[in-house]
Amino acid sequence: MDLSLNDEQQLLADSVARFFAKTYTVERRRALVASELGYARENWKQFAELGWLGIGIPEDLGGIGGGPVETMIVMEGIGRHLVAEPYLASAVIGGALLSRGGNGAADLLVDLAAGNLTLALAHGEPKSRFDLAHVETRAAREGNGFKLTGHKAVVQHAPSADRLIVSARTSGNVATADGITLFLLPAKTPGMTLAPYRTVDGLRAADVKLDGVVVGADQVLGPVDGGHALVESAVEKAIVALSAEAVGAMEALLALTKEYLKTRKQFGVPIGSFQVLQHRLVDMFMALELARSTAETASRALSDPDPRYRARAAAAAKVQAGRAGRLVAQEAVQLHGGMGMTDELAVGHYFKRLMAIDVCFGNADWHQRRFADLA
Amino acid sequence: MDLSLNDEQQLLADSVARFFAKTYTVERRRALVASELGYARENWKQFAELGWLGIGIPEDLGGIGGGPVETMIVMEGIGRHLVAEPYLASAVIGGALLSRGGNGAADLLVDLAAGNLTLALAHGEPKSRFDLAHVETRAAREGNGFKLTGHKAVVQHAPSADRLIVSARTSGNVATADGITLFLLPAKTPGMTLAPYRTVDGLRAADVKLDGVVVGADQVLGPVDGGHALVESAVEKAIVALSAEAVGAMEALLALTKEYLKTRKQFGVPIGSFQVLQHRLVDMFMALELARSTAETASRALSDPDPRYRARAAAAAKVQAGRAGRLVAQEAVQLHGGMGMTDELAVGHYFKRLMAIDVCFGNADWHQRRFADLA
Amino acid sequence: MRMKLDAAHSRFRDEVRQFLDTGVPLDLRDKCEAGKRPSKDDHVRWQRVLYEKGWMAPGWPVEHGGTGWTPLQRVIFDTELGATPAPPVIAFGVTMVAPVIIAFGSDAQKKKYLPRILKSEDWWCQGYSESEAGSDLASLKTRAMADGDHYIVNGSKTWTTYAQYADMMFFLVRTGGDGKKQDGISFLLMDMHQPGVTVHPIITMDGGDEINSVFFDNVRVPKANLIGEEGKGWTYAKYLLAHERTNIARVGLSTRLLAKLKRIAAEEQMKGRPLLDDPAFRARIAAVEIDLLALESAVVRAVSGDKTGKPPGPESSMLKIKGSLIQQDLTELLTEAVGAYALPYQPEWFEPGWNGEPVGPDYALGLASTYINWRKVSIYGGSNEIQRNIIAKQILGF
Amino acid sequence: MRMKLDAAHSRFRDEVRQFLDTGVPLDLRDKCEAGKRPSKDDHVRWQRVLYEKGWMAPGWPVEHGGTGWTPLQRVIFDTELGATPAPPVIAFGVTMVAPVIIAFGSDAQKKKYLPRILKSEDWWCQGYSESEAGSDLASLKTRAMADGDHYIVNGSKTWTTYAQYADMMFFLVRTGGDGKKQDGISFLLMDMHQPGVTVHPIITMDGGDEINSVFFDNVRVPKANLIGEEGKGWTYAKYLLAHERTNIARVGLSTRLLAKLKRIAAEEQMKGRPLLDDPAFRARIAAVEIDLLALESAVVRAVSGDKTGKPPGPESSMLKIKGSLIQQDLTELLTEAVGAYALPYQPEWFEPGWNGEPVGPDYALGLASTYINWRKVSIYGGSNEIQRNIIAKQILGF
Repeated sequence: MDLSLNDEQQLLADSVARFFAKTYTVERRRALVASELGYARENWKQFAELGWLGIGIPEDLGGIGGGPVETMIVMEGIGRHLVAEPYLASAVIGGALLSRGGNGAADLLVDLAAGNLTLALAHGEPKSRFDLAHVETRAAREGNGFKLTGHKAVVQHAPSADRLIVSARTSGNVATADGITLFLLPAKTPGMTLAPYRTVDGLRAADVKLDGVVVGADQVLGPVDGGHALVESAVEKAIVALSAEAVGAMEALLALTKEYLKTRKQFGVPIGSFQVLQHRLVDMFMALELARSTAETASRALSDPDPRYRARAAAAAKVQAGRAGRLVAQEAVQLHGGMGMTDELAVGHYFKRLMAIDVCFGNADWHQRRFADLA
Repeated sequence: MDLSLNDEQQLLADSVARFFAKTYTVERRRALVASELGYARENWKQFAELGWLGIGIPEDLGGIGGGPVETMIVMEGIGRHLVAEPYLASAVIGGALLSRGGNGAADLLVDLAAGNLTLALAHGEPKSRFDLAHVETRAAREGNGFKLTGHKAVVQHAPSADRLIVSARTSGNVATADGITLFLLPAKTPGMTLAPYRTVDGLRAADVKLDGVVVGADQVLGPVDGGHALVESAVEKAIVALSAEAVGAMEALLALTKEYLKTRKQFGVPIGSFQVLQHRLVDMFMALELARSTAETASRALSDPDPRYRARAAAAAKVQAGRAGRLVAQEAVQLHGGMGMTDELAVGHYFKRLMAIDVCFGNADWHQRRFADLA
Repeated sequence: MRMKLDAAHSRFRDEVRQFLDTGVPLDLRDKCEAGKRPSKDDHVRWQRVLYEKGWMAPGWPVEHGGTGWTPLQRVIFDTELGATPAPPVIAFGVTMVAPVIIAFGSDAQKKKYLPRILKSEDWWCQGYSESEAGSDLASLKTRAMADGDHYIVNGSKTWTTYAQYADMMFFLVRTGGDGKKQDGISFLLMDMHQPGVTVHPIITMDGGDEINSVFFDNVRVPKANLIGEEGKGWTYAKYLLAHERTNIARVGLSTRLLAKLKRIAAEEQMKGRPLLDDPAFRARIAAVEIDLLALESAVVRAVSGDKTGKPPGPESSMLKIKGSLIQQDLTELLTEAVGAYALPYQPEWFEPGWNGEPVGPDYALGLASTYINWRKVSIYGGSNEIQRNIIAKQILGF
Repeated sequence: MRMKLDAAHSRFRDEVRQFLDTGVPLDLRDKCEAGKRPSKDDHVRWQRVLYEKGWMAPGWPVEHGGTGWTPLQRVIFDTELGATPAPPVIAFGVTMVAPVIIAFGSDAQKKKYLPRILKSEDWWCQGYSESEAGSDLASLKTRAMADGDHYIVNGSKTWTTYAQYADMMFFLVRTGGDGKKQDGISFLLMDMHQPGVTVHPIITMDGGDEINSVFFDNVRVPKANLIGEEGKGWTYAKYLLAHERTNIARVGLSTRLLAKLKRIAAEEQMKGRPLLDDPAFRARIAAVEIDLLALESAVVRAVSGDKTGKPPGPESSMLKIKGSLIQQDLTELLTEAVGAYALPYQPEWFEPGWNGEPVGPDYALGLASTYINWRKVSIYGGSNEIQRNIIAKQILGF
């Protein structure tokens, strides 16, 4: 049992490192997130060419057939460089949902892998608070199709997505897992309006309002009433991927902070000569390494047949990522002093992304409780 | 509003400091707790002569009529010197219960203040877990009196007490506040058996079994079915007193640890020259000072007419004492290294007493929850 | 929960509360309740209300416009003021430079500056930090060369809060060279509206622009603007730092944040019940509330016996550390309380006059910005690491 | 939850578990389940069972009695062994001195000592620490003077676990004087049963007597008992320390403590419901369980790719720190779980042969002693502060 990367994975890791080192500086990132789109279409095309968008997609559907470890490798790189492209939303979550979405959806995987389709999952609602079973949006039967009414909250990367995957209740009560159905809606669907905005980490999201949106039966993704399982499985992959992203971001922060402590002088010496600050960095290092180990275990667990093992490992990884991410980010700012508070340094940008990672799909407290309840 | 001590209180504090400095060294304490009784009767007589046993008892009943601040002063001294005499059990808790126990009980206050009576409260039970309303022990009507059957757990200072104050259920369900009655039982009551033992802190306790103990109506303390309010009020005083004791113990530990850091040399320098250890001591200092402030606020709050304010302040003090006590004790041992682990040094004895203080009448988690629920 | 006071101070607190409840102009109160940023004019308007009431400068000697309150009364006032949704009183004039002017300034300086500070006619800023010096304040490099009855100042300052609004700056500057680095530092006052003074905003990671770098290019400062003696600036700076720490615990602000947290947690739902009823979240709120009670007790304890108003000692470092940690806990819990709505970032919403539609519940707006911005409180005014050094040295004797 | 392994290692783990489930003599298993202290004989009995199975010294080269397992297999074995209620294998012989003898000892030493260690015929103890030296191990003062083909040893050692049982001690001693303090230290083996060796128990704060001071008064040690070269003892000691850290994380023990904690929390009642259902306590258990999964992942990750069995690097300091913190969290939670029954102290109960009636539930006995005793794990073998220094220096490059 060798947990080090195999040759193909090492090649992937090298290509990830090389590509982002070339394309992503703090300055380039700043320009990207300030742009209309919020990321670079050229980068996205490159992602496709490098095969990253096809990870997890079978080869006969245009993918490269990799698995969670490959996703982890890409996500760590994304974390390390604060990458703004919608990889998580489209390739990880979108890919997972399309893969289980039935025949029509499978065709779209080819587009996804080729970089011709971006996706966003519109599932969370103003009152759902991370509870995947809480869906108030209604899909009423209308002829052969449905009519969707509701409000989807903080849909990440929605403003740039070509299609939205929208969940709505076809039966059941507000908070039951049964009775949720997924629908695939083009961005410009009549009756669907997006209120786009930036999120604290510089990325994009939107609240999505559905005001009697008429959809055909062919727009259903996966089984009617059976959407919860699809979302749960996709979110499981998403939180593991986010944990890997957090690891990359923490790694970058640790390196920046170490460098700062070694070069910044006060009282005539590098501040890194103060034992107190060294030990604080040691605690950051330990938090990072333990979060890394958990993210790796969770990534490998995603291939495990036992759903409880998968779910607990994923929850554990998210808890570690959330807590370690906050600790590392807060300490990195503190150890940088006033400079850490500025927009100029990269430190604050990592801080904000790590905060957002903790919030996405449930924070550390939330997943700690799930971990306990899944016992 | 002057929170410093008034002249009488300062005199009391001086006499406490003087008396314990004279009577309590680590070695003397070691011998005391190893003795048959577990403490010194001479000391107890002195407590009486110094008026400490009469704090909180009206002057016409042999007391000195002091209040919670005076209790706090004595308890801090007790904590500072790891005093083994049953001051909390007899003077604080026993005194509080007798004061509200009606006419017959009031006479006993004279004995208590004079040092001729020691008491122990037998209330907690194997399954009660700090819940003061949880009483399974039954008091069945029997003629004019009652017949008591049940099991009281970890009754502190019971082995040396002249009388036990035993709670039992005269009506209501296992966990209702109503229906609890207090009884005053001489130590040698037929049908009552004590299984005495030491507790981790070197003090004494016993589990008390009541096997059809027949008591007269004149042994009822306070109103029938109304014992819960008495116990609640006495325990409120007890947890504030324990918080003050914790402050004294932490003070002693801080002083010992500071001294150790300044004198113990390693790598050619006093270990206190390492900034990391200095900052750890600073955190101990802060925990102590914040616990001290809370204990003082809670002591003064005991005189407040608002029961919710009293209860919340007391709970807050116990939470601070429990958490700060663990932190300070654990860090004191850690900073003493191997020496801190030995029975020879006083450090470990303070460690154990602070642990016991956290457990007594509900630990930090318990009172934090109460604090929240009392909002 | 708040600590209870004795009858006399309770009455005083009630009096203060009563005024603050009704004294804040309604539009300002609404703005601050909503977490919006007050404008310069808002600050000044509110400070003039306090001035009219005679409460602008409680800590000053009565002859200059102070209230004659005891230290505990001042703590009570500061706490209630902090708990009030109103623009914060800008400290640079009234509680920072003024005590220095009162203690060490000339009569002319007192006469000139104190009334204007009292009436908020000058907005002051502070020129202490320099980018190279950091926590090692005394290694500052900005220099003032004598030139007749003026100094010519060259160099720069940084982390200067509200320099963009400021009419005046007090600053530390090197007027002598040799000896210990603390020697040769002087304390000067500068008119910000003059050639050679350039203010550059520093954008902070929350997107704010309230701090600045200030550059001096041959700026002429009259020698009449020297406080006390040349070369004694370090002494005055230390005096100021001691005074600055009076309200360092910020119990009032934390009280307000705590109340907001409970309000939001009662509103937010978790699995169909109020988040406030979730035992885990409830425990975290209780933990910080208990810490806050401890802090308030420590603050009151520190001043209750003091009738002299002596500047607080090194124990104020503890209040600063604990106060900052509590504020940071609260701002963090607030973002956690609102779930995914912690993420939208709509800075425009905080600007005066913006009328767009906010995303999510009103109360969620700006919570993330505050959380991010509030990381500063354990850094500025002497970082928590520096405060721990002070305690280790001055209290524990290392 | 435990980390899953690949099919091959899963099978290996099952095999190990199967043996451990049935291999421990029942009386020993009961004793250890109950938290009672195993006697010297108990330890030896269990170690002989392992010897019979061929699993006494997995880490040794096969020719000396090792198993030939990969590092990961050894980690799996150590973890399962730690999770088993059985007397802990005493490390001083098999995992501490033996690797040094194998690496640096003479053929005669190997032939003499290794088989006896394998069969638990000698009980070893360690003579490293001295009371003055503390964490500064190299400043030791015990001295060995050459006298013909012997050394004459004078001085003392402290914190010597199980010296009272020991037949042999390996120890560090000063044979030379000048130069760096690490120079002039030699690594010797001593027969404990000889004149001049005195063992004094040190009572620990939990009431235990497993550690000792050992005094040497002109003790004669044959030069044949010198390991390697005179003056190179520090090198061998560092080699040993690196090896000692292999199982430093003690995932197995923590796994067992966690299972016990859940069992007890399911049994204990809080307001009429199992304590395990109390969300606050449940959250604390989950937090430590998640940390333990992280630690186990880190341990497996550290050795999974290693086929060479090289001694672990400085990253083992992290495993030591985190492992100790998890053990301490668990032992503390265990005492909290039993409420007031954490308080009774009945050390007699742990002694072989005592038949008195315990107070409170059986499972509560000894929890407090363990909590108290377990404060040692962040102190011994290089305190957590020393481990942080190692990480700062060797990994972070300060």
